[in-house]
Amino acid sequence: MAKPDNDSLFEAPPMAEQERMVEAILFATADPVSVTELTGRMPHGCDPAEALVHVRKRYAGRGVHLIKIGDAWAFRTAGDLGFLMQKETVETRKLSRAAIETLAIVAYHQPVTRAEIEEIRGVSVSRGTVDQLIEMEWVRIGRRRMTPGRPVTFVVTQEFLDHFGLENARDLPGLKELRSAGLLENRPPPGASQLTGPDDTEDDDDDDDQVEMFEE
Amino acid sequence: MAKPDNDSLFEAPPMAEQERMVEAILFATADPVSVTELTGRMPHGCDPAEALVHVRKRYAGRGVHLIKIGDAWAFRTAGDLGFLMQKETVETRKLSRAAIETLAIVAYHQPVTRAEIEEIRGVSVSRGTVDQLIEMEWVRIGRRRMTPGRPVTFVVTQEFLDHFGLENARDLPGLKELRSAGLLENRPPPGASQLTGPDDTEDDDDDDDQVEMFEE
Amino acid sequence: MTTDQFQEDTQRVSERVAAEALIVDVGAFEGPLDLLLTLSRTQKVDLRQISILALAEQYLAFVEQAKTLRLELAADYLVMAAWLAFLKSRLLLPPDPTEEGPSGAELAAHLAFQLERLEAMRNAAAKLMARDQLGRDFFARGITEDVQRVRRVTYTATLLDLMQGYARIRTKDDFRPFILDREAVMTMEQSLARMRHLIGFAGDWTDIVSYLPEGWELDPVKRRSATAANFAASLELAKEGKIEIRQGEVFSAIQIRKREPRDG
Repeated sequence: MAKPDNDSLFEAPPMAEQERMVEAILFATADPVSVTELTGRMPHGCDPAEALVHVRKRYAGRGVHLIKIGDAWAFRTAGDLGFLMQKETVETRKLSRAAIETLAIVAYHQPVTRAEIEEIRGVSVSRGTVDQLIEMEWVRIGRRRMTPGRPVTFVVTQEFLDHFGLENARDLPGLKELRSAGLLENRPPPGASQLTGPDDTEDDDDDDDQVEMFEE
Repeated sequence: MAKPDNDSLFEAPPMAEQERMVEAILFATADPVSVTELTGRMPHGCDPAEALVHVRKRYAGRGVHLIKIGDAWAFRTAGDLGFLMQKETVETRKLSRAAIETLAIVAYHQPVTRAEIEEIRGVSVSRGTVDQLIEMEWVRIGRRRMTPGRPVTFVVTQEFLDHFGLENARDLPGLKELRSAGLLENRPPPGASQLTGPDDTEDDDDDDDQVEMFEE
Repeated sequence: MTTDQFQEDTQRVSERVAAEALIVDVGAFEGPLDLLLTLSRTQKVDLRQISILALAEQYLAFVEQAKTLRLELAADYLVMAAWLAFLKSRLLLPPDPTEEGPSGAELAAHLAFQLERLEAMRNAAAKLMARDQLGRDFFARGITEDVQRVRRVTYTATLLDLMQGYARIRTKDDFRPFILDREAVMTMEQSLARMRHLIGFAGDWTDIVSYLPEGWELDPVKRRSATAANFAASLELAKEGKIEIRQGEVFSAIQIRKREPRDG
């Protein structure tokens, strides 16, 4: 975005040229590139956000698409052409049922605490499960919940969005329906909570340990 | 196009579709891909050689080009955009003591020759120090001094004045003001006696001469 | 054996097999809620219409059966059994107005909500995993180029740094422990300034020795310095085209004279 106070000696390159630059930068990397980084790498006065719009249009329907992931952009092959790429297919680590379920809960309920995940699944979450998701860079630690014990929360990452071809977490399949059905609510059990009662203090300790582990 | 001896049950996909396939394969593979390999990967009856011609045309003049390497094909960043493949990180550092002193002398005594700077500082000025100040655009070369050898002089620049918020170099506080502002250290810096060795032969009279010389 | 009896038997057998399969597989359940969700499927109704009472009975029967088979159940399954037994009594007995806490219906509704939510998450997880996935269905760039990291250093200084730097130099002068006397030294600049001034007065060839400042010719040290300075200054003036220099023979006197401007 050419700022009005930009007293650069040079005019920003024409938009067609900026499109070429965006193409080149995004073609050169496998990782999504944020608009901020594009701005930083392109000559002064460029407007990558606008160039991206043009490039996206240009690649619509092609074998390679421009897709948005969070606030970053990347070229990805069209989903219908995956059959051509047997050779490139990377075998992702087989996730356990517990891990898949935990991942879904983090994605749909984020930010979510360990205690909340356990409440939804009705079973204690083994440390390994969350660790595995964090190691895969699909889940990361979010802000602490401002409730007693200040437990850490978990959120999904940009890598998660990238992996599942989601522009942002609001695009999760069926999210709206789940929300309107009240199924994403964290409804406390009526009266005393027999299910989560005695575990509560343990959870807090657990969470603290974990944060220390990550914040080293 | 579908070869006549092709007895496939299916028609080859339309050329536009074949282009998409070539695009996707060349985008996703880690190495350049030969026509033979493309033929092997694409559905029966496809003509990758023709698709490549179309794709090459499509990308002509874009930010990425389709290029031939040996008998294989690959997308590559357009040569003129190579400069985008660097990420600049800016680090701010404090100017070295030698550079600050040299700069101060230029500011207070401009126009000043290298020999004069050395005389005032009492140590020889490394070429790098002055070069650094010139590169920073705080110091520039002024007129040649009309003395034997016609040495170049150094003066401060408008950028220098802007950086330090000065209207002109005469606004710099004088020695008396510096002293009354407590900016004059009362003790010589350690090692100063070594620095003021046999080279340091000028006295106050000399300095006065020099000033007269500059103010002509 | 009648056909009816036979059918009854096979039914019992299949039921028993199913129940045992459930028990043998107990390790595969992700806790009591998961088991409840599996049991609830046998009711073959929407989770919203499920009979929690029937479900509680199913669960308790399952736990009983596990006990007869001497299978050890994890503690949380037993905790759930105890809770469901309590829930069952609440649901069956008329509510006691003196009793505090949530009613049986409220507890049952919450359990139903939990089951529905867990199932919803299961379905969501399945939908998520069914999406096109990077590296499986769609692909990132295969040939990546290294982005060169260029570190640019900008230097900065404040006016205070500048003034302190200057002050440091000048203070150093003030405290200089020893000042060499330069009385006996004449610099070329000094000589040049003098000669530039004097040259105009000399009409004809003059020995450069005559340009020595007054008194300098007496002191050998001063004379040597001044002569050298004068000579260098003469060469400089000759280079500028202001004077001409000549020397008759080796070691003879060097003479200079003002050069007349040609076009003057």
